[in-house]
Amino acid sequence: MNARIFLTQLLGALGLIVILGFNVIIMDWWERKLVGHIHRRPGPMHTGWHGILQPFADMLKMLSKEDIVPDRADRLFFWLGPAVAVVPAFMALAVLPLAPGFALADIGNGLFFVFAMQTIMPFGYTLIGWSGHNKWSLVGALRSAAQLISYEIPMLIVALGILLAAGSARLTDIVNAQSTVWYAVKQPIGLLIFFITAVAEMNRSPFDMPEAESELVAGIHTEYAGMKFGLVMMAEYTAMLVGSWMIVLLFLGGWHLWPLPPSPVWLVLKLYLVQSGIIWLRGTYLRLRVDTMMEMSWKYLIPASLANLMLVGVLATTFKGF
Amino acid sequence: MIEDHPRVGRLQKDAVTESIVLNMGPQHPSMHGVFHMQLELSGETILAARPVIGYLHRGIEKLAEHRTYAQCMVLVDRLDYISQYCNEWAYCRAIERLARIEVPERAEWLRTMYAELVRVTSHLMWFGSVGLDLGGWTPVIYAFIPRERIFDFFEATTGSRLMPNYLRFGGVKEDVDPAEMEALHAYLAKDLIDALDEFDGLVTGNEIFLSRQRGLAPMTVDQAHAWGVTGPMLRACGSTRDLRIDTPYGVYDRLDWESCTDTRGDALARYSVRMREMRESAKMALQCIERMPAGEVRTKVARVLRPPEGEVYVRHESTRGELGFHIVSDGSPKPYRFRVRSPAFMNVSSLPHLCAGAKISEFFAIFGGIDNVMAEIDR
Amino acid sequence: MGLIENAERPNFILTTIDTLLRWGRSHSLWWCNAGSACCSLEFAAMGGARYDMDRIGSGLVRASPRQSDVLLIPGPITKKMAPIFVRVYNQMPDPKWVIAMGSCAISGGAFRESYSMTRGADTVLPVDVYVPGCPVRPEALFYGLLKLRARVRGTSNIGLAHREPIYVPPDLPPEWEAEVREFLGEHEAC
Amino acid sequence: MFGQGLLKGLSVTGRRMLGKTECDMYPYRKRVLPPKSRIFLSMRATPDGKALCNACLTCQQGCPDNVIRIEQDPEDRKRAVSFRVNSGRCTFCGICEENCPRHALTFTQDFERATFDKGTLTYALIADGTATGACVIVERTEPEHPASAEGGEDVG
Repeated sequence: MNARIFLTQLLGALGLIVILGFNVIIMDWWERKLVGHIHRRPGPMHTGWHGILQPFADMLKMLSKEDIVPDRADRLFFWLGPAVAVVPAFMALAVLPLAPGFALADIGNGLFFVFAMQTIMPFGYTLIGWSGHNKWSLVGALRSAAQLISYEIPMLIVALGILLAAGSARLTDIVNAQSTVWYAVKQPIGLLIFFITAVAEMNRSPFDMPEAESELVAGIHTEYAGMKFGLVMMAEYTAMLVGSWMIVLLFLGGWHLWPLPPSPVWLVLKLYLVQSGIIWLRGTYLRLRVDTMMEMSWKYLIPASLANLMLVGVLATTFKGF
Repeated sequence: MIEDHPRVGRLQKDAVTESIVLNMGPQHPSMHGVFHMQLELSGETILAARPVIGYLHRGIEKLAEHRTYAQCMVLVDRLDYISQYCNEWAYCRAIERLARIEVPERAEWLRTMYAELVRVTSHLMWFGSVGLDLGGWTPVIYAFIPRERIFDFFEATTGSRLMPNYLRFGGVKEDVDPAEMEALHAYLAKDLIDALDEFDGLVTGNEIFLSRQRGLAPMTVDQAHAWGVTGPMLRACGSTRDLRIDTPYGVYDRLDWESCTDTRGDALARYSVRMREMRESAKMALQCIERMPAGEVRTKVARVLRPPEGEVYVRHESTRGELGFHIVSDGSPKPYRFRVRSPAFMNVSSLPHLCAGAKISEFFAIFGGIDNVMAEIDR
Repeated sequence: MGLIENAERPNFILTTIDTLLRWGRSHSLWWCNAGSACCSLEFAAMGGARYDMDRIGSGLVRASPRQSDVLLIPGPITKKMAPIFVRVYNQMPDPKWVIAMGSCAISGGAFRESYSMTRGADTVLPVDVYVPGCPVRPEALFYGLLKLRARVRGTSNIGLAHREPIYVPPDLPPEWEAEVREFLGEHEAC
Repeated sequence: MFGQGLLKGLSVTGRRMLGKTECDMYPYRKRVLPPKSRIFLSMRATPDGKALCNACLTCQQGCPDNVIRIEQDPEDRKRAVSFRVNSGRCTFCGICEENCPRHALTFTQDFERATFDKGTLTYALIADGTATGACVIVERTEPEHPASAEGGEDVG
């Protein structure tokens, strides 16, 4: 391997880490601010300008907290759990393009690579929940595994519809195919299903079963303290970033905003709009019951996504350029 | 029995699994205080539930025997700290019946008004905690906005937000400033109703909420009577029992209102009964403000009250159900025996039966519908 | 090496980090609500729209004691509940603080003479801030929180010692021991 | 139609998200509490700094929680040498204020009393026979309520 390519890749990876940390900090603040305004209260206010320094204070505090590992916990997996949850999300970021061709690795199978990485994340959540030797987190871990597995199926089937229409699994090609009309317009059912399943994949309310605060004390991360808890939070925000990024790329036209010229600014804007929408859902809805949620996936979303796939297939073969 | 429950029975026949015991509480975010529930789980299905109480047992009934009747009012406030005026009123009625004290007309109207206002705040608190139990953060914050407004009225007129110590034997402590009443009237007539409509929009019509509550933990009238369940929970099963009608007190017989009942008996019925009761209570408080006669608010009673020898039991429709005070007097300034029939205690006793066979997440929907206050259960 | 060896004599780097950490901690005090009685309602009101403790970064009431910094005792500690509060306190990671809210938590308050009550939270836990009131107004608790922030900002991290709870288990009759152990053992597994 | 309630909920929170907040901004702006609110026990004093209390012990005897400790002057029983209040035990029920025949006791609206030291929660309203800083000076010399004239004691 050429040294120059190696150096670029290394710098890119470091840049991704910076983006990741920046995103976590921004989203932490933005979520508290937005949920606060939904609640008719100002949210963080007095730590810096409108509380903008709040995430830094939280981070500093978490760094300096005592690091507790429960007595009977599996020490190795207790450490490994957050890492297994963070790293795949981070790796998925490597193939997500920010601008045409501007990705760390713009690989031909980008779509599947992202889904493959997302499939590993529930494993991390399960490890987090199981290793703490706590009944609450065990229940949370089992919920997490069941939920993520059953919601991946409709998600992938909907993504197949996109693949069918775009004719390529390269994410840049998929975005470029939407330069005039977004797939959100062409496949609205697909967008709806993909949005629901993406929210479920991120463990966000109303699908936050694994860390159902009122039911399972703190769910999978009941035993996590200090910076390890910070890592779990980071994994959740990164999962949210990856999920919203996929929604934007697959359905909302990525960097295209017709009739304006394509620009990464639109992508970032859409990204944070989608994330704000997810926070809005959190501020509005109650949690679904765990068995209702499973039923929803197996009884409604999977048949609907298959129907969507058939519809897209018929349309794509009938009309050229669908 | 639990073994006869269709869902549990099938589960046990089909698979041989080891059940786990999950200790829920006493320190748990949605236990409404320090309540301990031992759940025996198979997967997420509850096979058996054993409530453990007594973590907040402060010995109020014993402490009251060492205090004068007037001093007991402080303890009565803290008995059920969400419906203070109802408690105080029930206690005052008991002592007034024991010592044969007449209550002036205006005081009765004031008492009724305060009791209905506190019913609104209590149900608002319940609404918020139901939202919290079901995983929403917004309902509780929204519920506190009208609650704060009514607390402002409480504070301006009685001197305290939560623990008023306002009712006295033979009346109330002092008259209410008409300007305050005017402002409250304006609030109750419009803003409170708007807020309740908003809650309906946020939660009541929400399909997620309905899917969690409809048909959950049904209870028949016979079962409710057998378990001693009273109040909104009983009225949700189709019974029309409401002590405000059955054994009239205050000025309820002169107000234009109706008792809220439902026939379905499930968690959703309990929810809708309480939501409608809030509107009825606001209506009653409005009528009280409009039609309240002028006059004295307090009859002269000896500072150290010595009721004649005897005993009394008074039933009262508290926000949670039938609140009873059984007081035995031996003629001294202190009660000889002070016993409370607490509605929440009886309502919680139905919990093991209601949640056998339910899921963990259903448990919280059932538990929220009971609207318990641990301070009243443990006393 | 040098940093740690000279920890007795704070140097520039150490004091800068220390100031930074103190700032971070004081602006991010997360609660563990050992909610028992009336005062926890006023605590909930403080989280509500009118007072909004999230403004100063304390808006998160963590359900798990592992992730919280301040243990709030908003009500009476009965003898039955005392060991459980100690347990919750021990589960919290250092550094941690305790706020006793209301008369019951300060001294037993109205139930001081009762047979089933401890005489205040400070017989069980090392309390930092006492907030008087019965129940405490949300603003008064807010003031108590500001006081605690001042203390956290003033407490150096260098050589911060772990504070043990003061609780001494009562002398139980020997015939109760098996029962108590079984009871506590069940909690242990939880 | 399924989903109607979900959209309704979103519209409620969306409206609130864009609307005004309800916050009091406590440490920066303080709400004026109503004069009746019972926050901390205090004592009325005449403009020249003498307390109205005549050490009749009504408040001490009536208090449910033994909050008030009065020490009478052994020579002059109508004069209190010290009047201490333990606000760490007080339940703020207002019985003392209500019972006081001379209306000497009152409640202030100063709630910022949180402390690091439990001992400082006990404060004196009268020390060495003179009113201390916790007292509220009354300008009026006549009794506030006409009912207090029943006692037949000269106030002022």
